[in-house]
Amino acid sequence: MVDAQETSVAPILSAHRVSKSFGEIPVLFSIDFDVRPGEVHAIIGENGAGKSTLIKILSGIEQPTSGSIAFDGQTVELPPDGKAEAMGIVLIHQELNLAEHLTVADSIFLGRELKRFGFLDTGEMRRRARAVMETLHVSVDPDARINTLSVADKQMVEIAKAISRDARVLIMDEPTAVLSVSETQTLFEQIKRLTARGVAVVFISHKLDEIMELANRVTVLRDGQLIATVGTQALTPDSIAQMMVGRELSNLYPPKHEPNVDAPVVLRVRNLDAATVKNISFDLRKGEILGFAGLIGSGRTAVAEAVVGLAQKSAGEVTLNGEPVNFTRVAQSVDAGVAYMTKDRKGKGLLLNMGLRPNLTLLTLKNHLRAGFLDTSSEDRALERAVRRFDIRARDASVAVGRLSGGNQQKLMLGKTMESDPDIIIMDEPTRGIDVGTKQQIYHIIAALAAEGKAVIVISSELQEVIGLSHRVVVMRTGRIAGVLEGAEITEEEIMRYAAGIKQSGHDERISA
Amino acid sequence: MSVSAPDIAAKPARGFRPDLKTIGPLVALALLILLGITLNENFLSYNNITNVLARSSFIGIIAIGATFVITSGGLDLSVGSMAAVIAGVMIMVMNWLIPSFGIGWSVILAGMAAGILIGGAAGIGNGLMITRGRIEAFIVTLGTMGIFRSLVTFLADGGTLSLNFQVADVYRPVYYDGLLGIPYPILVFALVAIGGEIVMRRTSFGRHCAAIGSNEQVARYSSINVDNVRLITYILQGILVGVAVLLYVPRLGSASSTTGVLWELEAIAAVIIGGTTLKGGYGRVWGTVVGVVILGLIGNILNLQSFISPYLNGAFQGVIIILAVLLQRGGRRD
Amino acid sequence: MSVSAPDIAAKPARGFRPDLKTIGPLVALALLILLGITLNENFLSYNNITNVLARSSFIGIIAIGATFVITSGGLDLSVGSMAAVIAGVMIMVMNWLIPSFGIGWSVILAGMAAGILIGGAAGIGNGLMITRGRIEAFIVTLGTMGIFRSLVTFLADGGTLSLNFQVADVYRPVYYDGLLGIPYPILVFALVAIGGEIVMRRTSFGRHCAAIGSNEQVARYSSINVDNVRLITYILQGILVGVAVLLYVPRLGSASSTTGVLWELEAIAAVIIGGTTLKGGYGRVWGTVVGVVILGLIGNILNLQSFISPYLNGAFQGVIIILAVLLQRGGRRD
Amino acid sequence: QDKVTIGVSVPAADHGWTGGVNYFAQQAIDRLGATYPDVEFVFASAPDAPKQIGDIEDMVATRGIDALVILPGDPDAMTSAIKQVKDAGKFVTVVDRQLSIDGVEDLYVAGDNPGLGANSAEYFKQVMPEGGNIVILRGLPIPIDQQRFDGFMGGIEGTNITVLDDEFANWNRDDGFKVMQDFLTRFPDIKGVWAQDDDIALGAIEAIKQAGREDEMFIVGGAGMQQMLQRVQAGDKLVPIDVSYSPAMIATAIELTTSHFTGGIQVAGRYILDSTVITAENVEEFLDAESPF
Ligand SMILES: Nc1ncnc2c1ncn2[C@@H]1O[C@H](COP(=O)(O)OP(=O)(O)OP(=O)(O)O)[C@@H](O)[C@H]1O
Ligand SMILES: Nc1ncnc2c1ncn2[C@@H]1O[C@H](COP(=O)(O)OP(=O)(O)OP(=O)(O)O)[C@@H](O)[C@H]1O
Ligand SMILES: [Mg+2]
Ligand SMILES: [Mg+2]
Repeated sequence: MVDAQETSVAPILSAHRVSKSFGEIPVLFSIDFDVRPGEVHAIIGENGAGKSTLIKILSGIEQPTSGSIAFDGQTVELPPDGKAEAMGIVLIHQELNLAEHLTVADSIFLGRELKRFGFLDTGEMRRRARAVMETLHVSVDPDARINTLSVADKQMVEIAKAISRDARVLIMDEPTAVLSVSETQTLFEQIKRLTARGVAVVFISHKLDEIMELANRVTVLRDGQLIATVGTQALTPDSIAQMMVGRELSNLYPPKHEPNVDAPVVLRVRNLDAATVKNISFDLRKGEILGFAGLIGSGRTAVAEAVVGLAQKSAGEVTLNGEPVNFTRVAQSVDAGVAYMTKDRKGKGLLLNMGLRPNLTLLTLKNHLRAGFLDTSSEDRALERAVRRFDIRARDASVAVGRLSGGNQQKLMLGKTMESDPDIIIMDEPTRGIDVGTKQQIYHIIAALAAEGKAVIVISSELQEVIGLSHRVVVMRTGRIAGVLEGAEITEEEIMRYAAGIKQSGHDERISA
Repeated sequence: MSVSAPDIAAKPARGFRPDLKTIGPLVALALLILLGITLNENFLSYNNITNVLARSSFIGIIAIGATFVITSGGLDLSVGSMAAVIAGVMIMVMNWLIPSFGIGWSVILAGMAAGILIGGAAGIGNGLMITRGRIEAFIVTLGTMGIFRSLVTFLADGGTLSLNFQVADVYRPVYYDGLLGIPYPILVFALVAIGGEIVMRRTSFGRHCAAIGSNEQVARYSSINVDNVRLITYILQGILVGVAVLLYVPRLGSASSTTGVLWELEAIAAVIIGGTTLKGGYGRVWGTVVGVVILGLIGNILNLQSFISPYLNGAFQGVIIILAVLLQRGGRRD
Repeated sequence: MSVSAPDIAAKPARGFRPDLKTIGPLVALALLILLGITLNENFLSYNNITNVLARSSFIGIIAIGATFVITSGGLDLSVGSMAAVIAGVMIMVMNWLIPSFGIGWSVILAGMAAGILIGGAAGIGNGLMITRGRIEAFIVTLGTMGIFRSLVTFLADGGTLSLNFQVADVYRPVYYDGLLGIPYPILVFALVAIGGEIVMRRTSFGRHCAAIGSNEQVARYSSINVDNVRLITYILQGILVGVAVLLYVPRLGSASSTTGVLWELEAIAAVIIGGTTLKGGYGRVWGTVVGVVILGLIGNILNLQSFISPYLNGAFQGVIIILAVLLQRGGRRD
Repeated sequence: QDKVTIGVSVPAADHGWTGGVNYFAQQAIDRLGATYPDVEFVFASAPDAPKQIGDIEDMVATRGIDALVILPGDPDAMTSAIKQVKDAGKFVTVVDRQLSIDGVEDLYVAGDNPGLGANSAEYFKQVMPEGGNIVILRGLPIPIDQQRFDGFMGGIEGTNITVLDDEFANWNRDDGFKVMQDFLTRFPDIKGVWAQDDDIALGAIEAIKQAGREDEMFIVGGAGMQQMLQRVQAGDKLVPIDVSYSPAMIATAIELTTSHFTGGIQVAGRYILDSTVITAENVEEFLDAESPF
């Protein structure tokens, strides 16, 4: 992957002794970083290590407190607000950064619309939008409004937006966090195509196998300090993880203790139909971790939302501990001990303008009432517990949640969901944007919950995660259950076969290739 | 950089910026008071202060309701017309009950009950159309603003509805008297303000309002019954308009098609001067109180001097409103 | 192991809802026209139609400006007072130039230039306070609303500013005459509407307005100069108010402190009836035109019948406004 | 002699007539202030009743007024507040609008609203002895309007004059224009228009001119605005007369109140200024080149 020839190429973009503080709080300490044309340079580090801050500085969104940036060998001051795009520095933000009212084509060309005779050339923009979406194997109507798209499609639009620009440096902040394997592969093909053309790519991900596959060099940050920049060939996932968290990281996944096959079924879903899903049936047992795998948009979220009453069911029944239930509002499912954690933390999970405390307790405010009034000290205690349990790192409790690093937002949302002390927990992409160290913690928490006798559904697009955690795996495809895997069947290949429609439950023979 | 876990929660919740934002309206208020003192030695007199506060109490009570509506991302343009209808109907009810109840407090209490009821009902109407009908709050309340205004004109037959004089004499003290030297309107305003502040900060309802105003989806996913909370804010607004009218009727003893004109704008202005965000998500009741007092003082100060042509009163008001908000936004960039 | 996902069903981007949303205002308009026809046989007469459209043209032109302001997440409450000031100053400028220029088009053209300039300047004022001063648009324009209103009262000395009669006679045809039987105000309104629609849909400025209104941060990161685009929307609004006044002055030849009262509310209502979102992010100019015509027809229809007590005009208006929006939101749940 | 402070409170200049009130009040104040250095005036104008009450409260509490001259925007709503000023021992002059209880004011200076309606009706009867169709443009739905309207309707009772319809034109030129346009669309035969206010009438005139029907009808306004009086003087067929209802009555009231303190004359009682019919014959008396109204 990496070769000597590449190291001789001069860097196109580099940072020299860059430091950054937000107010009094230092976030980056004297970082040196560079990226060369045609290479993929990955940045890894724990949540809050300063990765996003560093790439914001590299793209002009933030200005460094001290230090300098060089572009094409010239020391420059990058223009703010994404104007560095004109120089060829293109950034995909960590959080979705699309205007919900605009269409896909509008979004892809926002800020650099194509014009003819001074007027927008909408036909051409639509055509090019469709073309670039096609190279990404996404079939989204260029005229669809962003607010009708799924999170994954939105992410693909972001990627399309970025690769459709004339990038010389393409910086991607966790672009794969919401993507499943196949979308990730498509993205990697495109990245490879771009690097082959000499584009420099900076890539952030918490998925170490992706780093190993894609990156030429890796820079490791820890607590705002530069730990090392090394060629990928010299590394193994384990050694990267160790550099990241500063300690040996053994057994990412906790040992699976065998579920009790006689354990009572706590959640039974039969023939459930909802907006985008059809004929869904499955059982969830006490103490079980049930994985939901499938391509993006296969309807896993839709199932979860229909079960907890966030979306309307059109048919089918749900029984909880043998009792038929019909949740029409989330409050009912929460009261019944079923909690759902959304994958869309920015749009549905957290109030970005508010502090940690109101976010943590929003779902369970009534547990913090004393004589009918909110007891803030009880809320503070809850926050303290959650901060300790989920290792949430924030400057202080009043900082707006939108300012937390992505991973810490995710941990806060996990804390929020767990506050309701549910018996059945449905987690939608629970480790989205979380670093390996914390991932390990979360996996252990999930396993411990199951061991305690709770039941957990994990919806995840990360196959490794589903495989590493689940006792059984439901694979969905285009709104239906394609198959349910158990024990030794749970392998990457098998899941993908069902997910891609190569295999269907009932018939074991290949339907098509 | 990041603080270790346990002491996050303990840290003081304020930085520098929230401070400016917090004290902004207070600074504006202090400056206005200084201006008042230099203009007239009677400015700080007991009479003047109680006058200003008592007459600000109607708008004040309404604006406290508006704080909740706006915090949860809504808007109510109908409050002024609603006040007129409530006043009109209250007066009609009282006049109509005199033959059976006689002159006295029983008539007045019945009228008060009617006022609060109508306020609540109007709030329910607004709220249902907005939450169940899914029509923009601006449109619904613009519509009901016209409807209420017409209704009072119709009830008054184009003229004025006047409360029977003897009843008015019994009722009058509710505006003009007080307890321990504090006029009742000020007391009621203070009670509503304290109650509002507690509800906003110390109850789930207040928290839910802010959550809904901040992001409706997040609120829904957090098991908040968005429609109900919204509905309640409009009902609360209606009831508080009713309470305000209970104090208004003994002062004016009449209602006509001009009663309460433009109160909605004044109430919204007070709310925003007080630091509540017009787009929702953040509200503070005490700020609204400061906003109301600022607006009340502007009018008072204009009467303390003879330099500014009365034609330019509106300009003075406009400038102060902008300055008051500029003070709290000072240097903020977000 | 890359599996392409071509058979993930392409979700239909459009369902039934956007359609209803699109034709909603048109349906409301059609129903109103039907009502008008049944009430009066002259309703569809050339005279009546041109009357209604011509007198709706001021609000219409202003509302088209408001469409841009609102689409980009702003608000301008000052347009009515701004119109009054512009009209007042235009008249003063024309009267004052007569001695040097004589009676004739040169005076009128100078007055027109002054009107557009003042409108633009007022827009710059509003826009700068909002974008550079970072004060809420609601507060800034509420403030300038008071300031402008005061100013015209002051200039007119509480009374009415009247254009010199001879100049007024020269100027009159601009309102009352037309081309090919279409009065000029309607022509100007149509031109502004077509221009506005093109700008909104076919220029980056329009696109940027929607982006800013939808998500300011996203717009900023897309290297859109948010402040400038915002500023331009307010300037455009000011200039369009100026254009509207150019047509208003020849109609009555006067301006007073009552000129343009509540035009802001009417303009905003038209914009929202037309389907633009009050919180920004989505706007359509043709919808605004439909909204303006709906509002114009409501008044017209009320004057064409005698069933509804004039006391209830406001109620009728309110009901229609709510219904018009209900139609387009019909059954929507989001 | 001690210094005397006189408070003057009027409604805001939100239409032509109140604009005139503001103008004449300020003029009188400037003039009298210059003549009598010992008299200080405090002037305020308010857009609604609660604000106007606030104004007079402030005058008592902070400006130490000895007398109050008030044109109450909404007299019913303000009666008790004005009574309080009286009870505090101040001299009270009420202008134009009758309070809802008697005996509060020391001095009452007013126009005659029912008279304005009745005198106008008298003219209609005179010029339309055979009867005919008329339309009425009303002001705002408030008592003054009702008084004028009742006065007029009482006046034409028993004649063959048919009122086709009446609509509110809000004492506003723009609305006068709109309503008249629609009346013209609706009614092919209109002989007379009673606008009861000159602002409304001026708007209506433009609509009539636009329709080219100025020869079919005449229009009667009210209040004596200079622009209308000039038309009367010029013998405009469309505007044969006007009916006076001068905003200058406020000046009269201020003068009378001032002379109560400066002239040693006890001034009290009721001064009702007639709503005179202004015709080409007597229009000279009412013309005043200086007046902005
Ligand atoms: N605008 C801001 N104001 C204050 N603090 C900030 C701001 N942006 C980031 N921070 C803080 O800077 C630190 C680094 O954040 P950053 O987003 O760079 O982390 P990260 O490495 O990208 O983490 P993650 O993997 O979770 O995305 C965090 O402690 C965060 O709270
Ligand atoms: N076209 C659509 N019409 C109605 N609802 C939709 C549509 N597309 C998605 N949804 C709903 O939006 C929510 C989230 O959709 P999303 O596509 O993110 O999840 P999903 O289809 O369940 O896929 P995944 O398996 O990736 O979770 C679900 O409740 C789904 O029912
Ligand atoms: Mg990050
Ligand atoms: Mg009628």
